[in-house]
Amino acid sequence: MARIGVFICHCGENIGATVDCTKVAETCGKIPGVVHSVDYKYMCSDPGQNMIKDAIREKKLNGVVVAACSPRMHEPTFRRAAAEAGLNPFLCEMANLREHCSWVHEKGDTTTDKAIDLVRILVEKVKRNKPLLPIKVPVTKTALVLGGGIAGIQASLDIANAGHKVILVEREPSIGGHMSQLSETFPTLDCSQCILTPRMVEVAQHPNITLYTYSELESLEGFIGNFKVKIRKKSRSLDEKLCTGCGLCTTKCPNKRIPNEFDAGLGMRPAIYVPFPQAVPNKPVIDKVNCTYYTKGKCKLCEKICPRNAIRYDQPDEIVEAEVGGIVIATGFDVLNSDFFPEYGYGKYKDVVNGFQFERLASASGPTLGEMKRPSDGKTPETVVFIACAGSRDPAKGIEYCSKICCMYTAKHAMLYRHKVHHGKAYVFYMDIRAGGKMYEEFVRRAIEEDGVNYVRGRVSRIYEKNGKLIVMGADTLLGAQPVEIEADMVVLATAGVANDGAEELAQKLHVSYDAYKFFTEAHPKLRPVETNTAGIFLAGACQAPKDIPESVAQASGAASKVAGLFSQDELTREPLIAVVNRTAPPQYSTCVGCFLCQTSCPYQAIEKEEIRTKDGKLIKTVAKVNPGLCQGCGTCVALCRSKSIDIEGYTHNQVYAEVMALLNRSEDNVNI
Amino acid sequence: MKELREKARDLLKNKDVQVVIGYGDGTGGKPRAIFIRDPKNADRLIFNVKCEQNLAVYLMKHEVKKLGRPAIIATIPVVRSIIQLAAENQIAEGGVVILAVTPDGKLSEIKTLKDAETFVASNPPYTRPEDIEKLEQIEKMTVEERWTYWLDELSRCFKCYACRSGCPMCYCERCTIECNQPQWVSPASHHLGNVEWHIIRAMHIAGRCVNCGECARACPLDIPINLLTLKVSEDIRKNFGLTAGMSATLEYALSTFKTDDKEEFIR
Amino acid sequence: MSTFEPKIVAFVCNWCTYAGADLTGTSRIKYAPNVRIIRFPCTGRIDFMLLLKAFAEGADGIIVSGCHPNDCHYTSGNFHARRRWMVFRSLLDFMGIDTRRLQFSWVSAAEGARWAQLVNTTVNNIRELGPFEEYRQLRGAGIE
Amino acid sequence: MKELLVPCAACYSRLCVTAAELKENPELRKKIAGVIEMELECSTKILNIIEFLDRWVLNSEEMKIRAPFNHKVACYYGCLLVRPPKILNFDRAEDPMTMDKLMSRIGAEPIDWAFKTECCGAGFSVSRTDLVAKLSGKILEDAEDRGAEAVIVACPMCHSNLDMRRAQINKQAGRKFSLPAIYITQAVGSALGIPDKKLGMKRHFVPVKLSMTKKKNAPAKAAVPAAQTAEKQMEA
Repeated sequence: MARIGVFICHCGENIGATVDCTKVAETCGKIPGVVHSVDYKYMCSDPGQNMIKDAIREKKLNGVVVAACSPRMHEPTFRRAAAEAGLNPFLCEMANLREHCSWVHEKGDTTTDKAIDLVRILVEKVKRNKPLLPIKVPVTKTALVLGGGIAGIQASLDIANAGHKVILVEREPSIGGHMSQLSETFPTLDCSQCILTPRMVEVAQHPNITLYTYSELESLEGFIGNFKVKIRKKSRSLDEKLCTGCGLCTTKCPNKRIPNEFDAGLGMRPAIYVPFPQAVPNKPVIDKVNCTYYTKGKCKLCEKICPRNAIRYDQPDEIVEAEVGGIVIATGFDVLNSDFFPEYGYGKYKDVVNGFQFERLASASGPTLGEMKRPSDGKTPETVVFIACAGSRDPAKGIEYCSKICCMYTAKHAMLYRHKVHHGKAYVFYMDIRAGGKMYEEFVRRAIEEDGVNYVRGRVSRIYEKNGKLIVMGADTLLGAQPVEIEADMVVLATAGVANDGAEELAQKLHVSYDAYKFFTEAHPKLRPVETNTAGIFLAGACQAPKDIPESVAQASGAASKVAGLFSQDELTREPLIAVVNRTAPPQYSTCVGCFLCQTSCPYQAIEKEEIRTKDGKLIKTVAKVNPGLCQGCGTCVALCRSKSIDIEGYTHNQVYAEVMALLNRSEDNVNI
Repeated sequence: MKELREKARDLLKNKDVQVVIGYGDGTGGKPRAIFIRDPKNADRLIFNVKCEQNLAVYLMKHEVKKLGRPAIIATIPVVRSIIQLAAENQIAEGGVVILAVTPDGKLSEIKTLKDAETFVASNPPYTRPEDIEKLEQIEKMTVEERWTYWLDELSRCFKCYACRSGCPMCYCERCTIECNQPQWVSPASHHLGNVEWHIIRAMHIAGRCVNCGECARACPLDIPINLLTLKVSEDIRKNFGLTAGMSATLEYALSTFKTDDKEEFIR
Repeated sequence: MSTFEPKIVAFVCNWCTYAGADLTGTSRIKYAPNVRIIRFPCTGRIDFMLLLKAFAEGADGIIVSGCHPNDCHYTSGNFHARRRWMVFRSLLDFMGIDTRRLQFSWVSAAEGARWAQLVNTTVNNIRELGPFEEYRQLRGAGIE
Repeated sequence: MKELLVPCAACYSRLCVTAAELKENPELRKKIAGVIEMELECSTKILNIIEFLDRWVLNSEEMKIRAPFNHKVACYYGCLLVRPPKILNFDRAEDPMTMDKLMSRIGAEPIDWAFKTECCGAGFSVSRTDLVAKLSGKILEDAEDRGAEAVIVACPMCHSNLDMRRAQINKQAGRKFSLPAIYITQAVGSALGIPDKKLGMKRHFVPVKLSMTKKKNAPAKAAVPAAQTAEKQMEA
């Protein structure tokens, strides 16, 4: 038996001035099931809330309708009040008399009548409300971080230091990512390795962090707080426990002429190798494609030389399974393959290099040990041309967006070059200089004014080799597009930053969305920048868009704090307004016939198959089941289900049907509502 | 026909199937569905042009399911119904032996869904020209004319639900019609109830109907209700390029989408 | 029929159009009082039977509105709804039901003015069309 | 008429652009149709000389390479054969390769050089011959410096500039460029065994001295019938 209380709020003049609240209260008092109906100046005020609480207690109300402002404003307030008076908060509903009535209509009977209708709708709804308990989902307090670049490292350390377990997965043999390749970093020009390697070591030694290098995510199941992951540990062809990282094997490997990925192809490495001296872990890996043993079936020199007998040619990949509660994606970015500006001759001319290659040339740990020597003949380049926007902001050839970091690193490159070759000439061709950021503009000015880098505003149309020089043909748009021709010894292309390869596959494994450029998309471009649309999965660093180091680190810490927040409770509570597949008495068990046409309608893959079996395990029928952890309560499946076997709490068939009926079904007044 | 009977006999003899669903002589020269369980009775099977009932409906009935693994005499629409039912997880791979008969009387035994798909692919969907004609005729009418036309037609409906029982796609254990909490459709067969029922039916069959026309044949009052489902199927084919009963892994038109689905009425 | 004031029922999603209507309020934009809003989590939740019921129970016109494509709070509820309405609307038209009484729209949380305008135009259109008697009177009709 | 062969790069570019314009602008199409008093379909496929040779000459059965054109050549496409890329999409705008491939097929050795698509100054070939000399000079310079024996052109305008204006070019460049400019059909024809005379090799301002060197290591007698068909094909 319904005992509904109706509370009409004047909201001062806001409602009272246009709606006859007293009349509304009187009329609604007559609605069957309403046992208490009053109006008051400010329902959200303490006295107002107390009115509600008292009425709930004294009149033993089992439903409350507060007719005031928008529920998007005060629903939480009044539901809390109801709860404090011992009424299940979900038995309290709001009628929107302010935004949807008094503020948008003139004073008068029709407006008051509308107000009455709006209350009536909610009264009929609340009669059919059920007490609901918030859903509690257990949380596995272990985080999975994908990608061991600076973003992944930062996120892992922050989460680990917050006292939670972290599993860090890195595709390459060592963590460190692109940052470990950089020479110096803008705008301070401090050495990248010097600030990064301590963090790498910290990760390796942190008791809360389990590190899987040379590994990739195999599969992901489950939902926020309760993910199940499989990780593929690719075979290093060596027993990591035995290996001490002495490096003897790498010195003895006969095949030493393999382009070194870490040096962006400028240096060479053996088939069994450690990517770089400060690698974490400092254990070699055999590159099976180039290893003589794997290709020709003989050699085994490394095995013979290894003092610990750690080499294992037949070592298989290993699949590690783990349960995690939250996931941070930090898989980083890549640079656009430049061979698609044939006119720049990248790949054709040795001395046309991309940003990463220049970083290696400038780096003390690089193939030239930091001395400025050009790849072709090792001579010191007297003139170097830097080309910004080599692919970025170029719909015709490259990509439409701005890669953001190039302006800064190009300025840095030019500066580094001038610092190393004092008499050398540096030219930068640019479209615009985008140096937004703390100390950034100042940095670029320094390059121009103190280090005498020549900035030419214009694009380069062609580069060609002519008796040992690279002829760079461009235009200076600030001098009326006057043609510029520069005889350079080396050209550096600031190639566009793009999504890492495999980003798409990963996104599909994780059920997170990605944009046209394969960058992962955040849940909201402004207000939820580190979350994805999939609850419990967060973003950090350049896998979401090109970012510089400070930004990546900031976002990583942001993602980490989201994870820490998620882990701060043993169970996470969610609004219980979710879909449910009905269960009925045997022999039916459920009116669901298991057609599973609803499955594809769910944006969250929340609809699963459930087998109903007899005690002795005989299958009776297979029906749909909504996973309460995944369901976000959109109700698309509810409207789709033919047999009405799915319903959604808070917007049940009974409730919405009653709302429609309450509103109309009064054939006596077809005229003048 | 001889071939058909032998096939049925063998299947039953070798215990490949426990029952053969087919056509037999009915009253007034009209064929009716028969269920052969004893090889001796295989000769009671017949097949002729009059045999157009969609037998797939029986695959969904508990009474038939009880009998064991069935073989079914299937015209093209029946094969498509079976494929659609498989797409809706109602028929398992190998759950039924299909004795498909093409319009030119060619018999072929289909054991797997893959083969069934190839069969329908090579025997494309067919809609009776008279239905198409009628459809276009109605589309040409003015809204008012259509309204009076359908009211007149549907006024004869007395909610016997023969259309539902005849349709292989209406296998829900509880039809919306039987929901009374809330009462979505009033059970009385007044105009409103009739209109609502037939809209619901068309919407629930949408994207799943193979246009076998059984609903209309089943209707004791000859209401051309198959036109409603035909119209919906046509819309879905035109708008989303989807046809039911062609693939056992078919995407269901109303639970999938394209971000660029074209419509011109949402403003 | 000079005094005829149409009854409009609006089925809207909570995240875009409901919030949009809130904005209309906070911006104090006036519109016709004939409309009654019923709130849904998402357009994907709106059952076509509800629209029929609304007509049967006396609605002269119906507004169905949610998030613009690609803006759905649940990423794709509105896309599913769009397909459903494409089929449903065409079926009604085929059965001779005047689909001008059924106004579908996308109104975002930022489009307060658009909401007011949508309601006003719909109210005017329906006022032109007059009360939806032909459907309403089906109730109880046809029983001999 | 389904296909139109346009041996001049400038005309080719213009025609393609016009066709594209008309295709997407029905208004304009109506207007033009009115002016020329005939219907416009714009369905005609426009072929440049390279596409034509590739499709009709070197892929046809009876076309046998009888005297490989074994010379180092600089394939000069000129500025108009590949521009505007959006409309023509005939080859990579900045580094086209079709002519290079075609040349290797007739036995030549295309060099890798930088002026493939630079402008020869054709636009000024009458008004500002000094500019023509300057621009064409750069082209010849790079070609010769990289060891090309001849520049192969696919545009009569480029041809005339690089050949006819050679004296002025040499004057301006202050050096004597000896490498001839050869129109692509001449090179192909020669490879197919058509005698130089027929190919007009003798009528250049810059004498074509290639033939002698070549005929040595080429088969003694050229198969005449094939040659004839070849001519037919090209006149077609």
